[in-house]
Amino acid sequence: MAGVTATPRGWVRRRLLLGAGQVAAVPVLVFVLTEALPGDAAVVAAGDDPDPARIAALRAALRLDRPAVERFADWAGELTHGELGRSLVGGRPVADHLTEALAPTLLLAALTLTLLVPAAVGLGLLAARREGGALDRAVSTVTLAVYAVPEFALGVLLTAVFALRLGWLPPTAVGGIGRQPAALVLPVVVLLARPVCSTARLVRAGLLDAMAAPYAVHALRCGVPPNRVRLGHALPNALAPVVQHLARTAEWLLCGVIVAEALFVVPGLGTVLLDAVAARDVPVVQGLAVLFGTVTVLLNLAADLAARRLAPRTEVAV
Amino acid sequence: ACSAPGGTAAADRAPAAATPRRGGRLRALFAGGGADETLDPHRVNLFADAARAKALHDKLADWGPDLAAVPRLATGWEPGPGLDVWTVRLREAAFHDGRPVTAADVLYSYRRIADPKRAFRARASLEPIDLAASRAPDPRTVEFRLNRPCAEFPNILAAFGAYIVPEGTEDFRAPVGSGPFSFVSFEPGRALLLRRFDGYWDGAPHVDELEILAAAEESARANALLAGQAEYAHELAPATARAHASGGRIGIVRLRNSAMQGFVMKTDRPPFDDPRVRQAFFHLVDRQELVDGALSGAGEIGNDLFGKGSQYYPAGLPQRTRDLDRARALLREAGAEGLRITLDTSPVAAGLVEAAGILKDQAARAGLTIEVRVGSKDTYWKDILDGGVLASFRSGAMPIESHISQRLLSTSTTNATHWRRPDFDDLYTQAQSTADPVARTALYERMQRRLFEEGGLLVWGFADWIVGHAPRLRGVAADAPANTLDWARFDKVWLA
Amino acid sequence: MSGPELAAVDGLRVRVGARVLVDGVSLRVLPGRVTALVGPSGSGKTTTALALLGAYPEGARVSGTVSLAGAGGAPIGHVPQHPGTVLNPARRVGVLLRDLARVHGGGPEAVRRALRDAELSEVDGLLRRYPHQLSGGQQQRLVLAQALLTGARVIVADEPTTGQDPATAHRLAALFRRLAARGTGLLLLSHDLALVRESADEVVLLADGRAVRTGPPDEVLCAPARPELPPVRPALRVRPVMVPTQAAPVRLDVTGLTARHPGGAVVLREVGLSLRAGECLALTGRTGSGKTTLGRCLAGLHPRHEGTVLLDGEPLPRSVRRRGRQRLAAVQYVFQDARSAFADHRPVLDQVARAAVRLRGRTPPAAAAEAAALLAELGLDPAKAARPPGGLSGGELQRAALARSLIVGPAVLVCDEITAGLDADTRASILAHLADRRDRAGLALLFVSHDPAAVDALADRVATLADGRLHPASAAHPFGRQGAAPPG
Amino acid sequence: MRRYALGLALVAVPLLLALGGPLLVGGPEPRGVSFTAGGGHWLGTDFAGRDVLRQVLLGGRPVVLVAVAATVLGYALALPLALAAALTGRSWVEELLLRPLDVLIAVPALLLVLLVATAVEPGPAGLAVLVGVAAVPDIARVAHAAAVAAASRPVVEALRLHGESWWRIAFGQVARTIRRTLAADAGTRLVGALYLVATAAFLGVGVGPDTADWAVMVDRNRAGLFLQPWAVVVPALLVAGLSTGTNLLFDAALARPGGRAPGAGRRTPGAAA
Ligand SMILES: Nc1ncnc2c1ncn2[C@@H]1O[C@H](COP(=O)(O)OP(=O)(O)OP(=O)(O)O)[C@@H](O)[C@H]1O
Ligand SMILES: Nc1ncnc2c1ncn2[C@@H]1O[C@H](COP(=O)(O)OP(=O)(O)OP(=O)(O)O)[C@@H](O)[C@H]1O
Ligand SMILES: [Mg+2]
Ligand SMILES: [Mg+2]
Repeated sequence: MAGVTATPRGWVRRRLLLGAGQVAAVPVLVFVLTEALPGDAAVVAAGDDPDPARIAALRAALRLDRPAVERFADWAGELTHGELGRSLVGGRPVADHLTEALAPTLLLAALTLTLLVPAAVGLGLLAARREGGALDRAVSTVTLAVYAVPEFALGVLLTAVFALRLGWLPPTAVGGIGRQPAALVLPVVVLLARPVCSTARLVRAGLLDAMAAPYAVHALRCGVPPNRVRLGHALPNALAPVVQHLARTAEWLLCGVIVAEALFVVPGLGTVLLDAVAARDVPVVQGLAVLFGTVTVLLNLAADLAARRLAPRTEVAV
Repeated sequence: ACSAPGGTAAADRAPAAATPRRGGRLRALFAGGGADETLDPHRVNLFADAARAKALHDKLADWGPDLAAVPRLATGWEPGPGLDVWTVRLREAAFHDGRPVTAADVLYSYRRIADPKRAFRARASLEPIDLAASRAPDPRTVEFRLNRPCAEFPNILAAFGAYIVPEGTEDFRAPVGSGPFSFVSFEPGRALLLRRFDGYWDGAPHVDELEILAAAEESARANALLAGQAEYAHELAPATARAHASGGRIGIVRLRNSAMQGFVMKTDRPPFDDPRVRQAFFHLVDRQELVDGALSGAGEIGNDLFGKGSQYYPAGLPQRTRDLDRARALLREAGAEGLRITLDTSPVAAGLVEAAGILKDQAARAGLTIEVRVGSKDTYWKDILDGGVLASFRSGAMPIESHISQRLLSTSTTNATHWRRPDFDDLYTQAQSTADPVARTALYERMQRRLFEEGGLLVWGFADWIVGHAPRLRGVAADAPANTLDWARFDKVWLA
Repeated sequence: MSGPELAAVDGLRVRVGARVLVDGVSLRVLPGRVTALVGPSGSGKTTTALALLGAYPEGARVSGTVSLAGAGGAPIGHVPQHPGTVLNPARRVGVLLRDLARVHGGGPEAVRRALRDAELSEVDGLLRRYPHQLSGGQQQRLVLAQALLTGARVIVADEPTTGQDPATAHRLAALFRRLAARGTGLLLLSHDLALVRESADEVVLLADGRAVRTGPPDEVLCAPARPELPPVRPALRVRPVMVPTQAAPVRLDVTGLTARHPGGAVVLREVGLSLRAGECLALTGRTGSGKTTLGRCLAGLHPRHEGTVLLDGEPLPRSVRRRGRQRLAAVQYVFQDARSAFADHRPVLDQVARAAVRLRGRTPPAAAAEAAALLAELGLDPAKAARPPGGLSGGELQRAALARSLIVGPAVLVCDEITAGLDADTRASILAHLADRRDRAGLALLFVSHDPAAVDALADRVATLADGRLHPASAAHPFGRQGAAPPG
Repeated sequence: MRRYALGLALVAVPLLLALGGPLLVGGPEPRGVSFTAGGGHWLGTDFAGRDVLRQVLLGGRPVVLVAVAATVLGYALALPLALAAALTGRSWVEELLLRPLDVLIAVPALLLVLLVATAVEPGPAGLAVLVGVAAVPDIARVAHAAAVAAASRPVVEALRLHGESWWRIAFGQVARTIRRTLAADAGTRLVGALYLVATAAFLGVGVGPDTADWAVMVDRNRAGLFLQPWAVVVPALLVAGLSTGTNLLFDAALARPGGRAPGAGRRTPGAAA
């Protein structure tokens, strides 16, 4: 046997095991990177008053005067007890930070993804109807042009029109989403804009290949209606890369929508991350690293499972 | 010298302040500090922290528009003959829970700030006080003993972060203070909700509720204000102010002289150890171009001295203008023609990087090559304290005395220009032991002339701090540089 | 019996560039009748049939008329020559079938009936498998089942029995008759004259794109007409079967070979065989019995196996990846589905020549010349081979695939159903070529085939795969036509 | 040729500007007030009071160079990796190649660039490398997902059996089969690289935040969008033209001749040919 795992269940088990290793590797990597950054929490906390004595006192107070390895070991030791430690800056438990920021992030991500998939697939289908046709070119050009507009520019534009000029929507979620759920509309649209375009491009590319494949032609000949062939026969074959892209998008939505969060005042995980890195708040950064590591591993596993299902032939690769 | 004049700022307000209306919730937007924010008033760092702290708490004194101390919880102060013992009388005030504010609270608060283990920012300001020896002869009197004479002792009472909290307070999750508003709820990084404190000694606020909201992004603050999601937005960009100044949708208040903008030259390192090179730089900059380009025109030009508009500022000195011939001649004399210099900068505050780019172009006209190095904004101040030779610099408003003591003495802890001159130190010590204000003013002028001639700080401008507010929000003070008493003061404004 | 025609082609002419693929062919499909389209490889059968389906080669210029008036707008059932490519790799067999059933208004019962008709019902767990988990013959029958499910009144079956053992082929012939009896019109394209005789009502003989003769099978197939369709010449048997080859060294020695498919299904159990230089072992067995799997094991394409395979006494690495050039060249395999073994975008000739460049160190021009010569020897015009695979007929591709393996000068060659889609002439010339290699160069052949004539002509020994084990075939019934072999 | 027209037209302006722009400008001029229109500046002034037209002329080259270099580099690293993983039969090799990338993926790209760039302070070339490397896990995943199906086709087995070299199998067959997907991904990634550079610049790493660079301009001038839109609109249009045009050219180059899916042909041939 050439080491090819036979059963999907065995494969999933092994991937989960590997995943645990990866989740462990992420904080190590992040710790090394944050340590490599100039300055530490004491220096940052001192800000524009960098009195050396004060920095030293801060360092002692934050127990930053110990070697990096020791600090990491302490943190890891706490983690094994399910403790994520406390923030260096405010002293609050890291878990509080994460749970607070997770809610808006999850909400945004879930909304965006539920709209993203149908929109991207729909646009991709539309463009792939006739390659090089007027519709294809129109869809391609428009999506590409939208894709080239950075989030903040789009955000500023949409806010100016729909919130400030027309007054239909609140421009920000300042004070919390709970007060004004409509404030989610603009950030979701901004978050959607670019992934929709890139995903639709991938859908289109895969569909064009799949629709040209003999099995699609055969299905058409067997009298399967064209739309059904597109959706039921060609699409699954086009989806493997799309699913990977979606997983990456989901991950981006969960871990790093910094611009949209800032623009619309939705303090989610991206903001917490950026703040924590800026403040060299290592425990918070580490807590996020664990969270992101877990999210990534699970999402990637899901995507790989889906991709395997969509390209089942791979299991017999020589 | 006893109680400084000025009184409460209400007197200085515009006539529109005539008929305040009671009630309503005021939502104020600040650039927040994220999920790590705490309500510990001694830990203040950001403007948002300061705004929250001053709504909940009081200091013994605060700064007036000219950065002179104005009594707050203190009714007045009396120096001893050697200027090293000061007696401070407290006014009759109460905390939100009804307890009176006493001398014990004051001593507790100051000792907490000065605790070396905590490394609070205000600790350096309280350093002249010998807190172990200070005492409270009666509940309404505090007798401060100082380590050395200090004519500007009231500045200490107004220091950034020197708030008075009830004795024994350690938990600030639901803080109790003596400020105009009392605590209701707090979500770090998002919102702080406060209620009017009817027992406030300076008169209860007009608004029922105050909510301090956080929005880090400037455009978000502007948008929220424009759309009526807030009534007050702190720190708007000059471009935003210009775009909306005339629309009538929002009111724009420019707080002049709020931030000094400049460059620091290390006076002990080549090429800037040669005063002629420093002077050449003083002469080669076009200050208006810097104000226009880096501050979008929202500010005024500087004259290489800190604290324009504040007490002791030598307004009589001639305004420097660009003189390229003079600069070139000075460089030639110093043998520094065609020099290559690295300029450190960082996007740590608005305009810094832009100013660096402009200085680069301006220096090129004098034959100098400047290389701009953009550093990490998180550690910038520490990096330039001892590193490099030339760096962008900015500072919020503070009394000139504080500026000198913190940055320009041999013993100063944040002396970014490395300006260490024993004779200069002597002048400062002399000023601190001079009780006569006129003589002291003269001493300050001598120090500043010296800096004007050969100091290491090139002050090219003073940025306006731009505050936006809803048209129905009235009574926002216009002549209050950031961090002074009337800045971000919400007990005297009202919703029409 | 014959009503109004269901479909008709009239004066069809298909040209690509200067080449005329089909030249004035007319035929009609009548209800209740099986029309067979026969002719040598490359004579235009597939092109004609595809025209009926509305598909033409790329860049073709077409004239003539195709009328489907009688089909009533229903789809035409199609069993293409290369079934592997028309099965969606991402969908399970069950889904593929149920989907069609739903479109055409049938339920699970219809699926079951179609499977039974297409001789597929015995394969266990079939509905949950993916197409690539089926053998070549099973794929072909699956496509046939799809065609049945459409309820089409016209079915075009292009070489529907190439992958089937004689017993199954026989039952399929019966199926075609049954279908015809229900009023369906069939167009059958085949080289299998036995099948044609068994099932066709009318035969159209094509040669070089022209219909040279039309009529009932007995007339058309027996009349001596050009081109002839002679039976395999006995002259091919260069040596008497009994000549002992004991003297020749053992090339390939397989012991205890057990092969599995993912999921653990054991296909081969403890198979052992040995092949001497200059020896040909024919391998037969019911469709799905594991012949291809065995061939792929030897070729290193199915590493999921245990047991030892010795080449000249040395163990052969299980995976093709770990075989050096020499060993790759020594053991070659000719794919059952020639179409999918060629890259779409490159000329077939280049792909054949490339094998010689890689495995025999020839310079590209020398390899190209050699490839052209070899193809010509196998009866394939090198000019045709200069096209990408899409431009070749099924039989032409099969020969190109054989050439691609022969050009590297293998010591052991596994041929997987290489004669199935060929007319008798071509088949004869290929067999002659292989026999020649066997005798002159000592080529050891493992000849997987359902074709008794070919086996007769070439093999020294015959073995049958059944139940995952290798049985020496009885001389009398090597193919188990009477159903002696267990179902596959 | 006609199908290339739109793409070419869109790509021509930004490319010509990027190539020729720097030749058309003189030395730096004194600055005006930021975000003003008119006053001798055709496109007004930018956030630092500079002439926008001049910045536009100067700003194309770095965009094109850095973004293209980063994308090309990302692909040069990721594609062999993805193909190797797809082509290896051993699942542990596949895991060995791909799983470490998941660790990188878990660190958001911007953060990665931020962290590394702050630690090592790269120049423009270094930044291109960094942005390219940051994109590797993403590209590798998409390419791998597309490649596994292509790599398990019988034709790949046949190529192996006939001793074809790994490179030819990987690039000549597998990559070629999935070229559309790769092109679709690469085309959009270009834009991503571009704005990652810009965002990094704004956060103080890589190129200076006042560099003449279209992407940086879009980012830095947004504060003045309502005072002086050209400083944002013109570079944004150029970037959009560049990316849209490139992608449309890809599309046109990969389009099947005739531009129709096979099988969609006419059912009944006309009488004439
Ligand atoms: N990837 C796979 N997974 C599971 N089962 C498979 C797979 N491939 C083939 N099989 C099964 O293994 C058996 C042997 O298949 P193989 O292709 O070797 O048959 P064969 O003898 O060559 O048949 P044919 O004459 O139809 O070509 C068949 O029953 C087939 O369904
Ligand atoms: N696109 C094309 N361009 C040029 N010639 C082609 C093209 N497609 C097929 N041909 C040629 O047309 C001829 C007829 O091909 P066709 O597939 O119809 O043959 P066939 O009768 O089905 O043969 P087989 O029995 O081998 O399947 C072949 O010689 C083939 O090489
Ligand atoms: Mg054919
Ligand atoms: Mg087989």
